[in-house]
Amino acid sequence: MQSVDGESLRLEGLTVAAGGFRIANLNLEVAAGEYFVLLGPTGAGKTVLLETVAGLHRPLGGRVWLGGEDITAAPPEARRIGFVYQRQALFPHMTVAENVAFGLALRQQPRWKRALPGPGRRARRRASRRPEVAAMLALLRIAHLADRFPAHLSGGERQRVALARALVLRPRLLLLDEPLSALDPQHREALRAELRRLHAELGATVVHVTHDFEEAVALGERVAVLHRGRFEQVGTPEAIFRRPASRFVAEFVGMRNIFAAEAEPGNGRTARLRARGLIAAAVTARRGAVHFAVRPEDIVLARHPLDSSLRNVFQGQVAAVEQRGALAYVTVAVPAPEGEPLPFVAAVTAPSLENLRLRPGETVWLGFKASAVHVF
Amino acid sequence: MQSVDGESLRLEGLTVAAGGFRIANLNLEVAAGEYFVLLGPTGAGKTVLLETVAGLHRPLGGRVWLGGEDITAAPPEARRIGFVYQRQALFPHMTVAENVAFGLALRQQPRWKRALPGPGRRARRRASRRPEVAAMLALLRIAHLADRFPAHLSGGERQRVALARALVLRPRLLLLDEPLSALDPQHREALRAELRRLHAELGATVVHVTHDFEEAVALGERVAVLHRGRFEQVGTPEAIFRRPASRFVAEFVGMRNIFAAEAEPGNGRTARLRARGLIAAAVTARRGAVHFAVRPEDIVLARHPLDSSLRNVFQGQVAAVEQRGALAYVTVAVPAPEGEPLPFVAAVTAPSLENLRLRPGETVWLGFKASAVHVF
Amino acid sequence: MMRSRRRFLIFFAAAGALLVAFIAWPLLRTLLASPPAVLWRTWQEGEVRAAILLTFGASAAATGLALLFGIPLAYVLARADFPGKTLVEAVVDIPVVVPHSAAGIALLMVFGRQAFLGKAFALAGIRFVSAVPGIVIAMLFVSLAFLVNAARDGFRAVDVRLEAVARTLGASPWETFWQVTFPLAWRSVLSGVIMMWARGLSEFGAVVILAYHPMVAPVLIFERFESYGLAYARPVASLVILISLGVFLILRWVGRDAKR
Amino acid sequence: MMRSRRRFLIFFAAAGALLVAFIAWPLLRTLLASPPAVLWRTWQEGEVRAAILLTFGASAAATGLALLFGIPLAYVLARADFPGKTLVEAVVDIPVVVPHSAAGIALLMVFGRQAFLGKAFALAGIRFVSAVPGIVIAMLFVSLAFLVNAARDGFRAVDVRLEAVARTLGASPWETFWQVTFPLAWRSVLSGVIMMWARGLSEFGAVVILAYHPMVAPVLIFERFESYGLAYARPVASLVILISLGVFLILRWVGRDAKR
Repeated sequence: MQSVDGESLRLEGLTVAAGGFRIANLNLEVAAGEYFVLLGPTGAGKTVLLETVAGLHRPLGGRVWLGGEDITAAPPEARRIGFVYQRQALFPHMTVAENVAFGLALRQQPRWKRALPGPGRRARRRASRRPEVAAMLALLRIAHLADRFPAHLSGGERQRVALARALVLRPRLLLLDEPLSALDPQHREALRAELRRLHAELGATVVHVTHDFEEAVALGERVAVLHRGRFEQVGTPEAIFRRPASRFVAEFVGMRNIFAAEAEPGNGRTARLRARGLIAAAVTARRGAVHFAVRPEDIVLARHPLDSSLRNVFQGQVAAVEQRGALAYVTVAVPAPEGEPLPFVAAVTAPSLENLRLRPGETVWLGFKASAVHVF
Repeated sequence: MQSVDGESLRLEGLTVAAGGFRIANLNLEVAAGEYFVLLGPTGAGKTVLLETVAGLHRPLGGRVWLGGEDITAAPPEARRIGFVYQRQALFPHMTVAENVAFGLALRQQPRWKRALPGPGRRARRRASRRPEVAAMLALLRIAHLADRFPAHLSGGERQRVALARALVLRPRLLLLDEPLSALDPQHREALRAELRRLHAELGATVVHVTHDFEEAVALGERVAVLHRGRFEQVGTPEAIFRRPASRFVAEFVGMRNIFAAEAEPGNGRTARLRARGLIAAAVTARRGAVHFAVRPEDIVLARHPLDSSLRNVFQGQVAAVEQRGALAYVTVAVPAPEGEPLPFVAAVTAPSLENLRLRPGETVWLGFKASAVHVF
Repeated sequence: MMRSRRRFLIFFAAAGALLVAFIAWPLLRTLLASPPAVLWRTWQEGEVRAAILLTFGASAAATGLALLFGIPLAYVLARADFPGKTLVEAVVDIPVVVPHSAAGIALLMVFGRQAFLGKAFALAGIRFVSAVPGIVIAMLFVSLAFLVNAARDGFRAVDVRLEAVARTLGASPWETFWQVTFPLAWRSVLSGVIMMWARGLSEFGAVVILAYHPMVAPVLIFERFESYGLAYARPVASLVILISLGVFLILRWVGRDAKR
Repeated sequence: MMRSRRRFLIFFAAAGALLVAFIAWPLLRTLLASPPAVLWRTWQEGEVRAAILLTFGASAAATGLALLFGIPLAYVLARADFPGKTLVEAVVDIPVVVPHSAAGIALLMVFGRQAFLGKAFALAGIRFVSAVPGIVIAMLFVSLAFLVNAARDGFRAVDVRLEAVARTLGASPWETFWQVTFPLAWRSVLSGVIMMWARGLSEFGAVVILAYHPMVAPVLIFERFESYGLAYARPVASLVILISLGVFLILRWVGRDAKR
């Protein structure tokens, strides 16, 4: 299989208004060959942004650069940008192979012929037997579906066809608009693995839009969090997961233990965070009114006082235990000197839950490292 | 708040065909006050089953018993069974309070008046000011939405209204058809907690249909897995999660390490499972050709040989690491004497992944208890 | 939208504009040919006013009959599956394609003085030929499909699950229909009512065969055109077109809300 | 379905059955009144055959014109948003509510011998009054909305995202239209074509004003009825209804597939 030669993408002060969404003055750089994930809640304007990059909306302002070329005014058919929608974007009147051959067939015909209905179909049939099509179908493991019509495919198979159709033209950039959201969990996982493999094998530049943080972590080399038409944070998934830049990002990525506190100087690089009189140690230079957060899986639970390598150790009562598949979330109410107890949520695996025999009302110790406390 | 007095449900040889689904000869007992979850993939006929219990389809055969009364032939309006659909089942031409008051208003009017459009509306308005309605709105924390129309509510708020509308009539049985599936993750979690609380406070009998195993574990006292119109397994979520009765159930609940093996007698209650020459110990009486499975979170990983309390300890190479939110899934290829290596997937938390510094190609030890091996 | 697409749409729009002009021009020309004073004088003529009021009344009567029998039919077509349903739907639509004068002949075969139903109704004192009931059934025959189809689509658009939920909340089928289904579909029904009424107003071919007299407005226009020529028919045509446009505007306004 | 609901539906169905009988009975009665031999003899009459073929031809010509200009209009209405769009959609629908004889008068005001367009076309040798072109434009005027609306709905049902994807795969707007949009909407277009053609066949009021001669079939039925009475008009009516039903069956068959 030939590689795809992904090119870099740069958005400069992009301003778009379409379909009720407004994106103002957006800047972004995606490196050639990078897998970039755009993360945001439904209604953040992610689709409009992708469609603008593909040339389907005219921006009100700003420029779009692809591999050093200004493509702001180019029509979509001249951009060589692949696009995969969330669903229902296969041509229902063509077989799988003809769908994949659609772009190739267009390129082969003289211009005057391409504008008529009849010859287009014949050219598509001819193109559907070309080796690139077969190779692309094989690469996406859908060779056995070549002669089926989209109506008879599962959601996962359809997305593979949509990917093949875009990739066979060796796009300079591949845009994926929630490609996994409409699939059921089994297919989603398989196609996610497929996307990772394809990106590694082909070296395409990918911009993938999703509202699912897990997807972003699993796929993205870098992630941008889009909220109300602007980027709240851009960075590696790890950085966003560990050090969210705002309360919105923290909640969106599933942080649970978010508390308001007063940050006071501690010893060395640490600060003392005072939340309702309870004092926690954290590594931060921030002072004054802050929020702090601890990921549930960074909190250790024990039936006996924990050893001293953890800087933050508290005693509390188990308030609730919630099983969620492989993990259990244990809520521990830690009494605070001033006001209501602080509810900390800790994630433990099923075996630990069994060993610790945690039940509501029991007293436990919980601890977390100062470096696991995120202040924002 | 008055309690709801849930009654028991019994299905006896129920056979239904509707909407392209066929359910044949189904038997089921749900105890009074139980929270029962029906789990199955999309297209398993779950909705048709619920609609038949509610009286909306006529069964071809079998009987439906509610609290000792045979209701097979009763029309739906005489059953006092509450029904909450996945979405879009609020009356769009009524306010939230009027929706909730719909059933109460009907009960108040003489029969001849109920069949006319005008008086119905007036009775609904009057009923919407009754204390039961206010109490139910308060119980579901939607009192502030009383005068809004459904079009202006979020998905989670709509489901709360639908629940209130069903519960205010104090149903003998509450049927929930994928009530959380159409919600985004934040609302889903909140409403799940709400359902648990309502069930505990009101004591209703609930049959809740879902395709999401996590939901089943979080809510169900008992779970039935429906596949191709019949129950594959009925039991506690724990039992289904730990001891799936079939390969379908195992895959559906997310088991990953499923291998074919030959079971031979071991010492005591254990068996020796031989998979491509590799031998694992398990607690089972089964012999001959079997499958066995180990949950990823029951597998322990280490950089050094593990201590001897684990019966199954193997050495292998890390083949892949996949981050998925709070957990990382590490695939370890364990060389087998006969044939290809066996790929075991282990789940570890993010901090452990960091501590173990696992990267593809490195050698690790993995271990699991004989009691964690599930044979079927 | 990129430039290439805009150019494409403008090319298409130019072709379409010709068609729009083809419809709008004759109507405007006719309206403008008769100044308000002439229209007012025409309206003052007893014959004209009687014809217009008769047209309105007969069409309203036809619509009323269609409401009574057509709403149940529409609901059954929207909700029930039964053998022959396709046939019934087809029968409702047939009058659209039957030439209007042939439809008049067909009605005459059944409701004429010598025909079975005609004689039966005559016993009750109802005559169809050259009488108002004939106008009403001619209008009913040609315009029924508009009401039934609009109501059927309106009922179909109401989620069956809303009816199911209403049942579980204690409503009988009849109560469910009046408290849930009809209130949600009534704008479609209303839009069908106005459409049917307007279509009834405009009918000429079937009416002229069954009942030349008493004259409805379209027959009056034809009569004046045939007897005295264009100049004499034009003010009546202008007046009738003006009224049709008024009805039409109401129709659009109602239909628009129905789509929301 | 539970019993209470079944009873409810049966009650409704009974009301609806009356309406269905009201339409079906006159049509069947007319068809059965003329045995095949009579129909065949009627077809043999030169005047009848000429009228029927003229009706078919003129309606086909009107449909052809509508295709040429109406398809672009339908696509623009389905896809573009522009100021005045509501007005354009309204103009297309107006002829449905304008009384047919008034529509004939309106067309005469523009295409008549003394009118501006009438004179302009006369220079090119095209006459409208009492000539085939007049029949064609009368049919076009009253039946255009059927084709434009069906095509517009067909285009609207094609997901815009399919067009967007085709663009990203290298297709120009024109290529996208012919290779994606039109192939997906063509059944709706075809259904509109047949509907419009059938509606054109059935037109009487507008045609009779613009061109009594040469006679189309609906005018011939009227002429014979007025001049010689029911018995003489009936065989022609039977024949025309039979042909209409044939056209109608084709229409249903095509339309049914379009819904899939």
